[in-house]
Amino acid sequence: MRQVFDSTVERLFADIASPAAVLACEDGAWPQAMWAAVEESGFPLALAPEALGGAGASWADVCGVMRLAGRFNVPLPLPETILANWLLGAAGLAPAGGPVSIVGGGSLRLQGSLVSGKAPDVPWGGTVPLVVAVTGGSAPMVVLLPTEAASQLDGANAAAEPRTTLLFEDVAPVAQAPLPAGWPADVLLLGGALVRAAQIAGALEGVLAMATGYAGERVQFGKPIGSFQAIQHQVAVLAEHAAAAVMACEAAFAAEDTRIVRLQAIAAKICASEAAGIGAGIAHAVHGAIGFTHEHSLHLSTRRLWSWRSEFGSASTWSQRLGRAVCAAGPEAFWPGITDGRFGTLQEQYA
Amino acid sequence: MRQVFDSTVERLFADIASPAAVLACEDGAWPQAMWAAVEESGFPLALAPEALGGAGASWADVCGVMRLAGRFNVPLPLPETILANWLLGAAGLAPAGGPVSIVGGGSLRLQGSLVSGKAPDVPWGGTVPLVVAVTGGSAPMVVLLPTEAASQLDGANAAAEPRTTLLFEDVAPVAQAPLPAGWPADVLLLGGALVRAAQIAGALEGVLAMATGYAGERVQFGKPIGSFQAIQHQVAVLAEHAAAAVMACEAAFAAEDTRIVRLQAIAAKICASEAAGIGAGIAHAVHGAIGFTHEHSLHLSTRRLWSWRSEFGSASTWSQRLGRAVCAAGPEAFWPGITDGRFGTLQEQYA
Amino acid sequence: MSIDQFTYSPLPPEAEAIRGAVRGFLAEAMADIAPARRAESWMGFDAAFSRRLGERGWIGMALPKRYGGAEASPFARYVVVEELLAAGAPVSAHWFADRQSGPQILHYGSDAQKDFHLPAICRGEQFFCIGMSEPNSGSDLASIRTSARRDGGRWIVNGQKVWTTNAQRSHYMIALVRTDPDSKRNDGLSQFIIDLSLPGITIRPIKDLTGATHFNEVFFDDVVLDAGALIGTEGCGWAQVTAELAFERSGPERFLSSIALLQSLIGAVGAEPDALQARDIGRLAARLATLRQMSLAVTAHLAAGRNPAWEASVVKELGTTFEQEIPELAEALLDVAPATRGGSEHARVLAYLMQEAPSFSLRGGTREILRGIIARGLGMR
Amino acid sequence: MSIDQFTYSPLPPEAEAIRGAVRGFLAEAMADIAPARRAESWMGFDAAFSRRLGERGWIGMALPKRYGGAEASPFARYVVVEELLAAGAPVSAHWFADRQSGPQILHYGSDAQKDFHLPAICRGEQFFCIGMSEPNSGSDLASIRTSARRDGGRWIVNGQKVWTTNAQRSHYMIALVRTDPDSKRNDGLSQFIIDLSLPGITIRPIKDLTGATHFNEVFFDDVVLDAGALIGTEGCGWAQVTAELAFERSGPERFLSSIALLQSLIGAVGAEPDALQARDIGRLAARLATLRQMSLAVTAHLAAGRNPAWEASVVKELGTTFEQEIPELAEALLDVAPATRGGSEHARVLAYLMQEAPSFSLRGGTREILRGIIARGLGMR
Repeated sequence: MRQVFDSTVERLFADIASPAAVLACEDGAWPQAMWAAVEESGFPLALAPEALGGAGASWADVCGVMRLAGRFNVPLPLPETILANWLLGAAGLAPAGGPVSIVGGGSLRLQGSLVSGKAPDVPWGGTVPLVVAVTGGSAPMVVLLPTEAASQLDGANAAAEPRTTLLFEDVAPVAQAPLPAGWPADVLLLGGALVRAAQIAGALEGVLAMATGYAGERVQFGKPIGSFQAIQHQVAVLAEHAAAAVMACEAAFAAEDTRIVRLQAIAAKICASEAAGIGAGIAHAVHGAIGFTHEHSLHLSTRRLWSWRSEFGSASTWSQRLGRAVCAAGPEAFWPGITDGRFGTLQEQYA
Repeated sequence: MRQVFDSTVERLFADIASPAAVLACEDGAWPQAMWAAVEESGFPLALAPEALGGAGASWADVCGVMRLAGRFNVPLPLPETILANWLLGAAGLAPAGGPVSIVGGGSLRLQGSLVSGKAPDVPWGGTVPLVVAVTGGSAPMVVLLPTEAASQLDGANAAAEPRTTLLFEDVAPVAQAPLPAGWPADVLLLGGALVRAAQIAGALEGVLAMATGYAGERVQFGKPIGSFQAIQHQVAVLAEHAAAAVMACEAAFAAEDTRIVRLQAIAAKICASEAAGIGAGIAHAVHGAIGFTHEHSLHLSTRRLWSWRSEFGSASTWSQRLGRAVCAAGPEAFWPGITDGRFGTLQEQYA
Repeated sequence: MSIDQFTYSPLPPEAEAIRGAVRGFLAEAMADIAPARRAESWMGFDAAFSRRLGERGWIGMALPKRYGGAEASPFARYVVVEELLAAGAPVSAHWFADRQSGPQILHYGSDAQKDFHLPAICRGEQFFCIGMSEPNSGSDLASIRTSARRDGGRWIVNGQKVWTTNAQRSHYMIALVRTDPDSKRNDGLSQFIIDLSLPGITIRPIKDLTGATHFNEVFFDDVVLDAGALIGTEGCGWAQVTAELAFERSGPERFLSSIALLQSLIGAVGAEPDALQARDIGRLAARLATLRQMSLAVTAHLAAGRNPAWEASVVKELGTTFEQEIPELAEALLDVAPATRGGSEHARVLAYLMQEAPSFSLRGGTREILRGIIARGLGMR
Repeated sequence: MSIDQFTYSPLPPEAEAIRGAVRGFLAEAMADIAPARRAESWMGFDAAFSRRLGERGWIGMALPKRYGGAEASPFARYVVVEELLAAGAPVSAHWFADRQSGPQILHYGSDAQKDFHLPAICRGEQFFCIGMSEPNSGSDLASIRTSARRDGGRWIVNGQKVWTTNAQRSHYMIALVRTDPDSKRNDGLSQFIIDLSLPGITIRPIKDLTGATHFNEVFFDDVVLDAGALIGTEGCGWAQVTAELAFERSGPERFLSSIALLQSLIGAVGAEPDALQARDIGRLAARLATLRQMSLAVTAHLAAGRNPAWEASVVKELGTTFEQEIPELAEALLDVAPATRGGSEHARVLAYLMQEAPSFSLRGGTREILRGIIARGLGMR
């Protein structure tokens, strides 16, 4: 399924997400036609169970979709929608029609049958009609919430992608179901980290291609700058980190069922986020002044790299969580933890 | 005085501290003749007051002495002795004859007229007859302690310089006096950090000279490796950090009186320690396999860099102390703190 | 070239004495300026603000009194400049005139040029830009092709400059152009003071990735200059330009570009940092204190009439690294994503400087150029 | 060359199945070995230990059964090797035979060579070293000058190798030498299996900066070799050497060299790390997990008969960076100075690996060489 998915979305994104089209979305307007094309492709329902009208695909199948969404800077909450519909399906709920976003953090709680609390920086939270969240407390629930019922604080990340803070006060969910037994309450944070890691990996493939291409064309001191050892070595480092991000994501998406392997997902966000900063810096250094202009499309990728690395937990945040688990497990458990893909108790391993 | 000092010690060290002589000390034997030459020079008493038989010099006068001690890998507790005699003098005590070391940390306490506690990793603590320490508690005292009265745990740093842990139990000091009013109890830790920073700066000058020289001689792929951009840029980075270490030390030693300006001393240890790791790594990368051999003298400097950066507080330790002071002072106080050379209250500024 | 050139060079008391007045002025004049605006550092443009500084005698301070200067030492200017930068004052309008054009006109200019330009510069009324880069000569200035051709007593300029900061808001450009069409590389270049209101000049702002317009393309189409527009000696433009590089590369603007973010980070972290936050903030404070001493050491060499070009390159390289590290560390120390709309003030300062930071190692000599200079100064080639 | 080549390549169950037995063996065999000794990683030499591994079938595992191998997959060997390295087992004696010489003899060797060497390698009784570098050809192997001259049916070898790991403790060297005296650069090189007990060979150990002797100088003075000492094709030595580079550059030994320090650091930090310790240790764990996946991806390409030399260079470059970072981070995370005498076990492991770390980016292709390969693979030149 992977290859079919990849070639389909690559054609789709190449068609609808040109640099000009991406740039046009930076004023915050919702690209309805672009979304309609994506919706028609069926990918928003990729991970929803077949029994509920989805494609029943696995995370491994959609790794390429996420990477390509990053590579083409697709200005849509497609990764969020795939993730939201996956969790709805896992909880036995029907997928939502249209774009759905996710709440990765904050403090939503269910009191009686109503949800209250703050959902900070929700991707396209001011545009999508619905968001999926997991409520806090001892019996976490998967809830589908209408955004029109929330007070909204407008915002945008460094790439001008909408990030809206939603304030819910006694809002009735459109649908709700208990979080599957054994799943952690931070499943949407972890899932968000996983898809952002893949988008970063895709964006890095893009900037690597741009840097390599530019270094071969741009002439300084009478020869292409790509023939200077200092430029070659910088591009090599960019390639190394892009490769690490790709590998970490591929491993994280590779679980055989539809669950997320926690260590791999965390490692993916850490490695990808670190690669994002290194890669964006090198890409700009190689491109020089031209890459710093609004006209050149390099910044469509680098501004996303600078944003995505911080979203759904930065490299530091996840590293600290992982580091605490590693230290708590102790030195003897370290290497077995690496080979087994887990630290600590089994319950913490999956999302 | 600075220039006279510098040229005198440079001749002295060039004479007594050849690479072979330095290497010969690595088995732990005390180089009595080498020390005798240093003692004859009078430098051990440089900072002791003239009234007490010292040279009455200032910290600024001995910056070059410390740097040169680092540059020549002098295998003697000369910086320690200068520092010890400085503190003895400041407390109104006569300087000690012969080599004296210092206790930068640990838990020494004075009960009645006897000292007990642990003095970890004292430089040449198993060789020198005396060490200077500041005891803990509400009335810190400068004490001169006989090492023969302590139990000794042998040790050595990465450069095989002796670092002996001394355990005192009810030992009577040879001399004692209250720490001057307003001086912090960690004055020997700070002073130790300051002299190690200068030694690091000196060692970095040495490895920079070696790396530059080697890059000009060694031929690979038909030309000197110094003509490769990747080598040039690495040596440039080494030079930048060596320059920063030199500058930070020069500023830290520049107080007009014999006191130590706290922010500058801390900054010197932080910048020098960071430069030590970067510089040692680059020097080895430039030298390749030959620099990794016991025969080549590069390691005399790099093994000291790897040791000295950790002694008397690592870059992390001092950075954390400084960072806590900066944050406690708040953002408005930050820039004035940089220009005034202090954060927090006046009492903390000097040692 | 030796790292021993970094000797301790404290600010003399008479320079230090100015600091209080500058801080007092800034506390009042900057009271209503938000951190996100201060983050623009020396790219912030405010002509009225520059005139206010001019009134106080803080532009062209080192110039002779007869031209409106204060004949102050470079250290006095240093104090003023570092206080302006630390506060995030909008100094861009007069920046290049104060730093480069004024001193250059004093050094190489004719009496007429001095009389005409210097007093207006000191008043904060004449703004300059520097025309160096061209489309095919970014770091490779020796490949400049914009030409000035003699035509009787006049010069006819044709060609194009690019990445010219502030051209659209400046009165004059000091441009490096080729006056000998047969010359190669560094030879045959000369400098001209070009009135940007002349016919034949087209200035086209270039939007940067944040949407701001600091850079410009400047086109010269048969622009006619008087003989008096040449500054210095015909054919010596390269030497004149390189002589000022130490001034351009060693100032506090080479390590204070991200200071607004560092300050806002300290505030966002709060009074009780964790071990990671304390370590990295303390490390940055130590490095800043040291960079400032290095910059002052170069200033002392300049004040003594030496040309510490090598030392200045060291300062800029380390300073740029410091400036570029700050957004990276700010990202690492708090779980705050950069924000271009909404979010906290800190998130917006973070977004602005994260996006601007790549330019720090492009302007004033790229990292590659500077490391090459440093290596050659050490005898490598 | 594309980063897309890093596809997920899990260990097959039959390879994973070996892990338990290896861990069980190591728990017993390594019980008394101190951390400071484990820190030697694949430089630790213990001939008896190697024979014990040979008895268990864990050397030359991928070789045919008729030569004493197990015809196991590269993945099975991977599991054994990574467990040995993670435990800090002293594998140096058989290391080069297992990794390079055995496979090369299988691939290029004559029947006689195979029959003679391979079973002894598998038993852990024949130790090999690799003769590549020469005094004037460190990274520049094409400038090799050690020569083998035909003399009737024999070869006469003269010259010198240097930096040859384990030569003083090995039975054979596979050496790259020049067989065509008129050839230049990469042409005219051939490989020989040289019995190190032959007359005319002098081996002189080189002490490294820690005082250990892993490297050697090896001198050849009219050493007479049988015709049967040539391995592979005369004049094709360069191609034979480069074909194995992917094996040499992608294994777990390229990122596990500092694992003993990372483990001892975790222990020294304790169960409740502060924010800085947690961040850096977590980051290292994430990177290690990812490097291992990258290394496995290269192993999958090798298992499929491809030559992933580019991908292997990426693994080695990132892996070396990781290995070299660990001593630096260990220094930063705890206020523990490295100790060569006294101090804690952790302080001694720290001292050992801090001093050894510079060699990680020298052996197996320097950083400069590898980055050049990576850049060229991306189409830059």
